Amino acid sequence: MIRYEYSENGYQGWGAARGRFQDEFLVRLFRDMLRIRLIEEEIERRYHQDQMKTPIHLVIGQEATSVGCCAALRKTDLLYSSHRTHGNYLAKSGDLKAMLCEMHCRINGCVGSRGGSMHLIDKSVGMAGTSAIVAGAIPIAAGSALTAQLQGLDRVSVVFFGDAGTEEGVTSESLNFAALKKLPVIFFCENNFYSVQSPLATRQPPREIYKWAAGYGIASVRVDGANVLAVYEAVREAVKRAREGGGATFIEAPVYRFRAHGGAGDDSHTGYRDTAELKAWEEVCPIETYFRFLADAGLITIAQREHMHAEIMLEVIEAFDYALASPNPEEKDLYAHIYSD
Amino acid sequence: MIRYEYSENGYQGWGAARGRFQDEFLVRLFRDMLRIRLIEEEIERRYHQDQMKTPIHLVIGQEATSVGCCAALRKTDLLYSSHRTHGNYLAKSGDLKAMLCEMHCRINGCVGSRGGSMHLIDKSVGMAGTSAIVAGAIPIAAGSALTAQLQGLDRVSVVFFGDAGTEEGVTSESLNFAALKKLPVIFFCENNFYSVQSPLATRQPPREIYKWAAGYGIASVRVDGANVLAVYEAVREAVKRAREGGGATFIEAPVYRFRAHGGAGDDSHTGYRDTAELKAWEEVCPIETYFRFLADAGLITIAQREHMHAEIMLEVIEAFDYALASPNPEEKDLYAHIYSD
Amino acid sequence: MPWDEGLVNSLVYEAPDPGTGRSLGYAKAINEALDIALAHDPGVFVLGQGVDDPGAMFGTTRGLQEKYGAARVFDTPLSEEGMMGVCTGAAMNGMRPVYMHNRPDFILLAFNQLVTHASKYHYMDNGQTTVPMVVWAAIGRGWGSGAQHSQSIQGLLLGVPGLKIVMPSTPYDAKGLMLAAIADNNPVLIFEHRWLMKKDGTVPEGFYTVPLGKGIYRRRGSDITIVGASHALEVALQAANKLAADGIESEIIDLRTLKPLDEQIIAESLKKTGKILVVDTGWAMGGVCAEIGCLAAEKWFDYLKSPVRRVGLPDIPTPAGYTLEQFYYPDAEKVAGVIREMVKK
Amino acid sequence: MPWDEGLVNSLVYEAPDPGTGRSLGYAKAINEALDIALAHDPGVFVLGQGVDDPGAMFGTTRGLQEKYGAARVFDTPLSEEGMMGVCTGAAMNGMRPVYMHNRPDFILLAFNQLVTHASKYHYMDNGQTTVPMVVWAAIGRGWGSGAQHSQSIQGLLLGVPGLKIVMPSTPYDAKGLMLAAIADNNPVLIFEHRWLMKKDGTVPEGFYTVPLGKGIYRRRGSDITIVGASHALEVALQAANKLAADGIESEIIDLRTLKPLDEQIIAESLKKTGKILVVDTGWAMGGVCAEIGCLAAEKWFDYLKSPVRRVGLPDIPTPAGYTLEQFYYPDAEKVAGVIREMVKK
Ligand SMILES: Cc1ncc(C[n+]2csc(CCOP(=O)(O)OP(=O)(O)O)c2C)c(N)n1
Ligand SMILES: Cc1ncc(C[n+]2csc(CCOP(=O)(O)OP(=O)(O)O)c2C)c(N)n1
Ligand SMILES: [Mg+2]
Ligand SMILES: [Mg+2]
Repeated sequence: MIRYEYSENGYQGWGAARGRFQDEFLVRLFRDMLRIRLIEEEIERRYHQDQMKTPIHLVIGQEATSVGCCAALRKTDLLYSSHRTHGNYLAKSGDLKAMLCEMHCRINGCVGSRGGSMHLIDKSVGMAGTSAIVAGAIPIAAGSALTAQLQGLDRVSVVFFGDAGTEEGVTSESLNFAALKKLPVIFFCENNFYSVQSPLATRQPPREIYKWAAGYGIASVRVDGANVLAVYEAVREAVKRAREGGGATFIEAPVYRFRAHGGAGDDSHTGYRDTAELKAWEEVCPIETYFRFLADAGLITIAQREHMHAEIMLEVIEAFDYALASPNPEEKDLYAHIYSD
Repeated sequence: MIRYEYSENGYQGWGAARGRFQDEFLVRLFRDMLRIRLIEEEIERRYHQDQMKTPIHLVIGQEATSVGCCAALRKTDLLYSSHRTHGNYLAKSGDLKAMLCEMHCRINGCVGSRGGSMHLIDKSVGMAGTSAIVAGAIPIAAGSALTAQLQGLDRVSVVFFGDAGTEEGVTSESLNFAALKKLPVIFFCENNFYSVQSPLATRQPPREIYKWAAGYGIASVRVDGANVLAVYEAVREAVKRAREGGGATFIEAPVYRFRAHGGAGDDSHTGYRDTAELKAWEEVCPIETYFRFLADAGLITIAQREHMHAEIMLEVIEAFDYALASPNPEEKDLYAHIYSD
Repeated sequence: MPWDEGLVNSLVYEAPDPGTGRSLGYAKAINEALDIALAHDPGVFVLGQGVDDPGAMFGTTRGLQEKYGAARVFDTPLSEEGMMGVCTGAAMNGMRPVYMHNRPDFILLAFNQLVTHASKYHYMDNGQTTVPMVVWAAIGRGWGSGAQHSQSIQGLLLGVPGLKIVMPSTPYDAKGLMLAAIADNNPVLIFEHRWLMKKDGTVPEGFYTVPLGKGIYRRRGSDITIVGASHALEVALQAANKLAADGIESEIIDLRTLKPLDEQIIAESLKKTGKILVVDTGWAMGGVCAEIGCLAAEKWFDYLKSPVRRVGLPDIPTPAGYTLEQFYYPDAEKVAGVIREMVKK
Repeated sequence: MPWDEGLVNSLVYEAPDPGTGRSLGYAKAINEALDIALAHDPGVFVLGQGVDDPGAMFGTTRGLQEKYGAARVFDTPLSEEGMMGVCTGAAMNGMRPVYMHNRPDFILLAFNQLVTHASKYHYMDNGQTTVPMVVWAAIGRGWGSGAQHSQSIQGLLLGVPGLKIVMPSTPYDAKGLMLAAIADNNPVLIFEHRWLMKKDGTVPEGFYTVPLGKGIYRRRGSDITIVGASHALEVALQAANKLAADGIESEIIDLRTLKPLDEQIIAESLKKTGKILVVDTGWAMGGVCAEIGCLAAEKWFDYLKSPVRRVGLPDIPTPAGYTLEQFYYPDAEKVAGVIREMVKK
């Protein structure tokens, strides 16, 4: 039984996009999504080797949200994230080697092996903070936005979270405060219909999340999370609103994760969701649908894609090699940064 | 400057009420409101004597909500309350002597001098629990409603809270859960526009509270909190819905407290609200407007009111005398009920 | 997903639960307790994130929804504070909720309802209300749990009046303490440890309880008294068994319940050994170790022959990485070292 | 509204802050600290329920909004967890929020942000982030505060790595510690006590700080060491002054900061007296008393001549009624009794 359906139109009607955007930009979005996919597939492939002693929450199937969003941000804009960090980190130009070192518990990991995959942070590119606690980063992003407002910066803060994140009381508190102060913040909800293995219907009454958010008196939209251009456009508008003093925006993007909540591989066989549901969503894979769109528009060929693929894999393998060759922490490293001076 | 205005029509259009309700019932509502007012005025009068060593949060001006609501409830229905308990307790038929003993810190207080005025509880009449923490009783009432549902009882649980209660995340969580499970619970929000001395506008964006609550997918209405019949009707409908399995209702009732947030007397002179605002609301005093309505309908005379007044004052003075003559706790009393066997 | 599994399996439990009879896994023992309680008392219900999913909360809730229905065994929204309040309200009205959490860290979201409401109503309304509820959580460790998924919070709650705190360490206790906790008329916290979840032990069939507030000797000896609970005790036992080869005989007390505390058993042992080491899965500072260490110096000062010692976590957030974890968590070697020092004195 | 006022005024402070110079009220001293910090550093902002209302948080925030504007001094929605997160996010980005609470009880709503976020980011991201924020609250007592409006929660937080905890007891310290806390690059909790709010004392004008982590002798003596902070110290001082008439000379250490703790000053005094009494405004069990009591038995066992003692609150929720409160809270008489017993031993 398919419980949650894709209800959008893919790239139908997006033909005009080619004129609106530069070709390079359109191709870059594809490459960015493909890169995330390939990195995650490689992580997945190697995960059973137990060299990466860290939980993983793959975004395979959800690449368009991170890429579409970050394409609309400046490097100085700040991105906050949840447990599902990989896509956010990579799309915000986080360093791949530092990420893989972190996942391999190496001292030169992006947070020195203190955080693991749920804490991929790289402040130099605006990947500003994550939380392993559902909704934990949401008020923090509001505080980040308050800072920009108090300091008169035109910086935007964005926070990613899942559908379950909307059930935590602190999310309501954050929406209320953001609306009250007209904060330059974007609440980006990736609604993948599940929290671990719990379907939305066991956690929320029938209602549309973005409409609920609108009840706080902020702009709130739903956008096709499988369509990188739609995401880009929605975020661009929200960013414009934020920079112009128009306040917060809530974005709900229906997406689907192709893998288990955590770890490698799919777990649909355990029965909490129907494999047919997964299959249906794989049909609207954000990478493949976009590839077809680009190919139809004559912007990319299969050969070009293959070349791109090889190029990325080279980078990925090198990064893995680098991580595996990197040193482990020593005992003294445990004692650094307990307090800040 | 009048920041918050009364925007309802009083008893205009309620002429037909006389046919719908029994005369006695209509007069009893008046007497119940008057009784609360007189009790509170006596508390206020005596407060400076410092015999009542307990915070007080008077409901003077807000009597119609408690009385109208409780008139629509059965004794077995459960009422949960906040710091502002007096009206709830009295309207739910809580014992006056036990209340005054509690406020005088006597051992025969309704909770044995452990709770003071913020914890007026009398389970024998369904005054089931309070919290001194804003919104603290809201999820508890949801749990109470869940119990009725699990036990197949047609009991309704009601929880009172203020406008600020809607800002706490747990309120959102409770609304979500109540909607999800279709719980027989009524969320009764007395919106008096202030939290202590903070106006609504510094705490919430411009939006209507009951519309926000509707975003959770439950029935949500606004009702004139100065009109006891309107409150009664709204609660009656909500009770019906709850008993019939139709789930939760949110009721927003705009009201105005004629006194300071806590303690005796008004504090408008400190400047957080305009005395003109208070004056304007005193014009639509729930007791006086209803008295005029009843008098116009020929259901009560000034002489009858005076008699009623005297009767109540007799009860009140006796109850105060009783409280003052009651014994204080002893040291051993401190040690009872630390754990339940 | 290896998530902890590897480490769990690599632990060797050298001291299985004593007694003969049926051997059962730890999680299954809890599952049995819940099953019995649900069958026994219609007021019992079980809730928590994923209690009805294929993972079934480490297997502790497996099959319960099928057997008792979705009204009595149900998944929850991600709303810890709200659900803690719902449990409180249900308990105040005669139900016996068992609220399950994957990690104690998530209970921190619900401290207002737990600390300021559930634990206080009974006292606050002069005994009119009782709040019989169980809040269960499994302490996380390893595989990158890190600072936000590994916290042992029993120390934070120890001082809160009205609460009871239980930390089992064997399948036998896990079942018997769960049944005792459900039967208790007060809010009872049960902190499990992930690394015990695969332990096997003797578990009687049917209903039995292990009384709250009573410790038990896990090892007899006269050189030193070691006091603790849950996985910390497992480590201490390993250390003690090692040292037995050197002729050091440790007496080990499994407290089972941290609050109320079985002072009598500690006093009895300390009188004999004159030395006390307190171990805990939480931070050594300000928590369980501190309380029991202070108690020894306060009530049994005359028994003490050498300084009180504690082995818990250092005053540092938990690092996520594997190597750093090895430096962070005290192991049997470390505990053995402390015992050696103490016995020498 | 008498709410506490009567009791506050009835307290006689026999030991005013030493030193000469301007005398100032406690709340006004805090007000000055905030004023100086706001003037000094544009990153500082002050928020909390009612900081801009006529009550002005006991007067501590009076006039600040007028002076620094509504952007930097502002009232908040009733959303403690959310606002704690907002403060954390602002602090992570270079601001220095000062988040004021009427009562510590309300901080329990925000434990997830405080304990699992604010205190951990600096460590968790390897020092990339600092979280310089101050969370201030005044402990309630009396006039029916009761179980939900009187909690001293320092004991619950003592074990949490990454936090600092400050409890001033004089106007001088209230100002100097506030300025030090704001200047500190870590999350710092300041727990005040309502009954100190009307105390007067010597307070220098302008900017100065009292260093975090350093205790101070409030009284010198050689019979016993009394350790504590805030209002508990006030009570201990009264007891000590009473006993001086009988020739009992107590040494009293005001810790000022509970975390990090000034172990040196305790050790120094204990070496001399051999006896230690720990006092706290919170529950005696599992909190500040337990930690320091345990520390004494662990690190300074050889100095100890008699059992460690603690005077805090009993393991009972706070009753609201006046008479019950008299039995609940330890007074100078009670503390004097304990000192007498200890000195006799
Ligand atoms: C407060 C809290 N409760 C429970 C968890 C355990 N948990 C981790 S991820 C997760 C699922 C969250 O679902 P959602 O927010 O929809 O994000 P998704 O994983 O689907 O991307 C849960 C329940 C947690 N991390 N924090
Ligand atoms: C969580 C929490 N924060 C702050 C307070 C302090 N406080 C007590 S009553 C009150 C006002 C609440 O306003 P509202 O909910 O509108 O109720 P009203 O007093 O207006 O009836 C506040 C802030 C509290 N009791 N609990
Ligand atoms: Mg999800
Ligand atoms: Mg209000």
